[in-house]
Amino acid sequence: MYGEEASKLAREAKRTIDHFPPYNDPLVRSITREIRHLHETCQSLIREYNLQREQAEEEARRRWQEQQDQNSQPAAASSSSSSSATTAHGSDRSDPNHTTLAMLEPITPLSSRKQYRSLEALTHELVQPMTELFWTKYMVHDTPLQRNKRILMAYHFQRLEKIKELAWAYNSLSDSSRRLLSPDEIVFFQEYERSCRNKYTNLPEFQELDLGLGLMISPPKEVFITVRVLKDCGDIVTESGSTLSLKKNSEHFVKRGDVERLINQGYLLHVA
Amino acid sequence: MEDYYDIDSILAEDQNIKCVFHRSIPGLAWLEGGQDDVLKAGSRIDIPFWLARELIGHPQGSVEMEIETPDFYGTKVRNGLRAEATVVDLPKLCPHFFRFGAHFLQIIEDPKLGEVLEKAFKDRLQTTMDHTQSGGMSNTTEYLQRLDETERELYKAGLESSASVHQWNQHSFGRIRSAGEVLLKRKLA
Amino acid sequence: MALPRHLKNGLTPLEIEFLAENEPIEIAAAIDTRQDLELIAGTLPPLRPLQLSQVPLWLAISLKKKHKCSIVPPQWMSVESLQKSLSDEQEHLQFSTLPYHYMETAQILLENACDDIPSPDSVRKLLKDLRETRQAKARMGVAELDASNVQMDNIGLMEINEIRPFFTKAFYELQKLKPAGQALDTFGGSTQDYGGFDGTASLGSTLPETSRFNRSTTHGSRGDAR
Amino acid sequence: MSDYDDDMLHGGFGAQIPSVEPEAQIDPSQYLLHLTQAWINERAAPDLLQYEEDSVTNLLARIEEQTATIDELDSGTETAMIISILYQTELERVKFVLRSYLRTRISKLERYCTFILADPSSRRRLSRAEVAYAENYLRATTQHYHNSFLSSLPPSVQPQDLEVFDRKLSMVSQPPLDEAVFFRVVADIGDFQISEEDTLLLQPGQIYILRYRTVRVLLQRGQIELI
Repeated sequence: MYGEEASKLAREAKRTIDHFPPYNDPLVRSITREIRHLHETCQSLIREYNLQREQAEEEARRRWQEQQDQNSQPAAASSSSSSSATTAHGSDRSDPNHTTLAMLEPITPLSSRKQYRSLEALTHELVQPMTELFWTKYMVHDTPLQRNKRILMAYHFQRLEKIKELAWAYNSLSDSSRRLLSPDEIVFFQEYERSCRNKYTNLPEFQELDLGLGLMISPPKEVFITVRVLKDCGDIVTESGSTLSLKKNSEHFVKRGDVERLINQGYLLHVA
Repeated sequence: MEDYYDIDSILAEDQNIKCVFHRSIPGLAWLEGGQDDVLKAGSRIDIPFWLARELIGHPQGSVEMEIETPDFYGTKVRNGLRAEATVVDLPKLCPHFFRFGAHFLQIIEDPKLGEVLEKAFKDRLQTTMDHTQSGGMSNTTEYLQRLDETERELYKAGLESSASVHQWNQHSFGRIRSAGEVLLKRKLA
Repeated sequence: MALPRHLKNGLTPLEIEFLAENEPIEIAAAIDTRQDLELIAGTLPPLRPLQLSQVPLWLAISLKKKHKCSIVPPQWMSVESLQKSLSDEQEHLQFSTLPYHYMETAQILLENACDDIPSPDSVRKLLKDLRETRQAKARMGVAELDASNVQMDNIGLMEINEIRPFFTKAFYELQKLKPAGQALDTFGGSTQDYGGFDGTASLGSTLPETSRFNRSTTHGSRGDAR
Repeated sequence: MSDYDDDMLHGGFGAQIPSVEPEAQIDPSQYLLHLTQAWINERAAPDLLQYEEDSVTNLLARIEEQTATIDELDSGTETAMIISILYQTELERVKFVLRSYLRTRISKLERYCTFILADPSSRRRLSRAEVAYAENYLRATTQHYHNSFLSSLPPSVQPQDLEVFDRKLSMVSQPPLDEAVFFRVVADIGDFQISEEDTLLLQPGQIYILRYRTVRVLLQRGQIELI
């Protein structure tokens, strides 16, 4: 059955909704391969159907002509029949890059409404069964194609959500996160930081706000807090312009805004 | 209302159902795992719901077919749900029992089924809600095993919010945490 | 994403506490500011020693931590008042009238200004009982949950937050189980068009109208309950 | 400081900060109250609400003024020190509301980006900086899907804005307006039609859970607050 690989990917996405697994390149590739195969099949089904239908329409016209010849005025009908044949393929609307269904312009009205309907009925009788078969076979291949694409989109969408969360939480990708991303995702991360996040958070009017403050958009409690240094940070310059020397294991009573990012990154521990 | 990127919706459609085509179709025997070319008229075949839905609903006309209501929405299950919805083990019947039901109801006309599903869902809500507030109680896990995917998501959401209020009540907030801690916490939840 | 996932289910308890801290409370200052306090939220008159002033809760707590004020607990937090609320709560089906931010305010005061609260242990106990009674009521609301409406007057914000994700998700799923006839239009009635199909894979639109096949669109049998 | 575009500069509000006196007609406290409620509404609503340009602009200006005031405060005495801490505490609180408000909007903007840009009434609710953000974001994601796998598929399968299958499932996500919201009535609304059969008598102080689509109009008129 088609679509099985895609189901596998969907289940993986569901299973890993709360963590960040590495990009599943082999599965993505095998699903895209299946899409190409299904598309090929659909294209050949269309070609086959167009051919069959042209033949059926030709056949219908031939039978109808015979019927006309046997009836009263054979000469009057023949000229209009040839003019309808030339417009039958509607080539002006077909796209040269793709195989398309033959387009049928309305058949030129004939003098007698009764005669016209009988040609249409004849055509319908011959074309209808093959159309039913065609659509069934076509949908059996096009549906998994569309579904495969949907699952690929949903899979990549879910990953983008997580990548964006990283981009707002950290200023750069750590090596461990980098290993989980595909090369295209790394490009996206950088592009997102540069042309979306930073452009917005660096707007001059937002300067005071520190919009890109990592995950720390929790409400402020105290302006001054006590922190313990877990990893040496060297000297930092505070908002007010003074220098603070953050040596490992030292404790400081500092302004929350000055150290929030360092806490977020695990350099400092918020003690009280 | 359905979202293109909704993984749960995608997975709920991945349920096989039984179909019968009214005409033989050359070239599709593989649908029933057959070696021949022609899928014979009248064969009862298993196909995924996501495919059946497009075949039966196709506006340009495709081969006539019939879709069977799956056993897990059959009389026995309906009666069970009507009698005591909370004891029915849904994942054993169909992992996405309710979500699939919502999809299935879009292609068949069966108002009774709609009623049964809606009522069962409501009947079970209260019990599920109660369990979110008593996380860790002994009878909890047994009940949770009987939840379908939608109910599981509900339970998870309810548990998370009630746990966060509980945590707040215990004064365990107020300290800034590192991003690593936050991510780690979420994994454990 | 710009907002971490844990912030997507409504407000967090800390955010609700933050909102409660905007509520006014009475304090007796132990400081003479000698000047107006020109806050962004508005100007407060000078604080004078032993004079009662109305200030936002956050400001009261900040002063309290520096021993620069004592806090006058609100009337509803007295033992008598809470006892009455509790008996109301137990007698009636509706939520009793407590302030919207009662849980948060009480917790902040008990934590930071315990010495200003008469018999804090009784207050704590009463609050706990109240909370449990009300919690049970809030959960009962689920039974009434339908695709129309549920009324929950006097429920506190923290209490809402506790049940919100479950309620809203359940409400949404219930709608999906409604028969198609009751399905709702997509976006205020105006259907948006984003281009639709193109190319051959989507040959629905490249085909002539179905009338060409002179065939109605009803086909396939609609399954019935068995 | 050098990597913003012209469009972002003009899209901002900094240039448009009105030079009105602080006391001019609008009570300054209203802006903070108003934006705080707007922030809660934004967090609770499934769709993106109107950008509160006046409140944001005014509060940004107030933040700047207050920062200057704090710098000038003489912190020699204990009392002065305490006043300074109170001012700084409030300043952090105001910044928090603004920050969370803006980021909540960005997060929804990203989620329904294509729809919001294409739907005129949604697009009108954005600030100019948000429009620029959305356009850049759409470009980045479209490129990403293309590079990751769509480029290896036949051209007719590549588009990212189609409706698929016969049931018109759109690749363009729309805000789920049928989600339920909790809200509090703040005006005397009277009888309000919630469905073909039902009306509700909506009075100040009541709290309800209802379908967002039904009450959206009340939110726009400021007659209810989401919670």
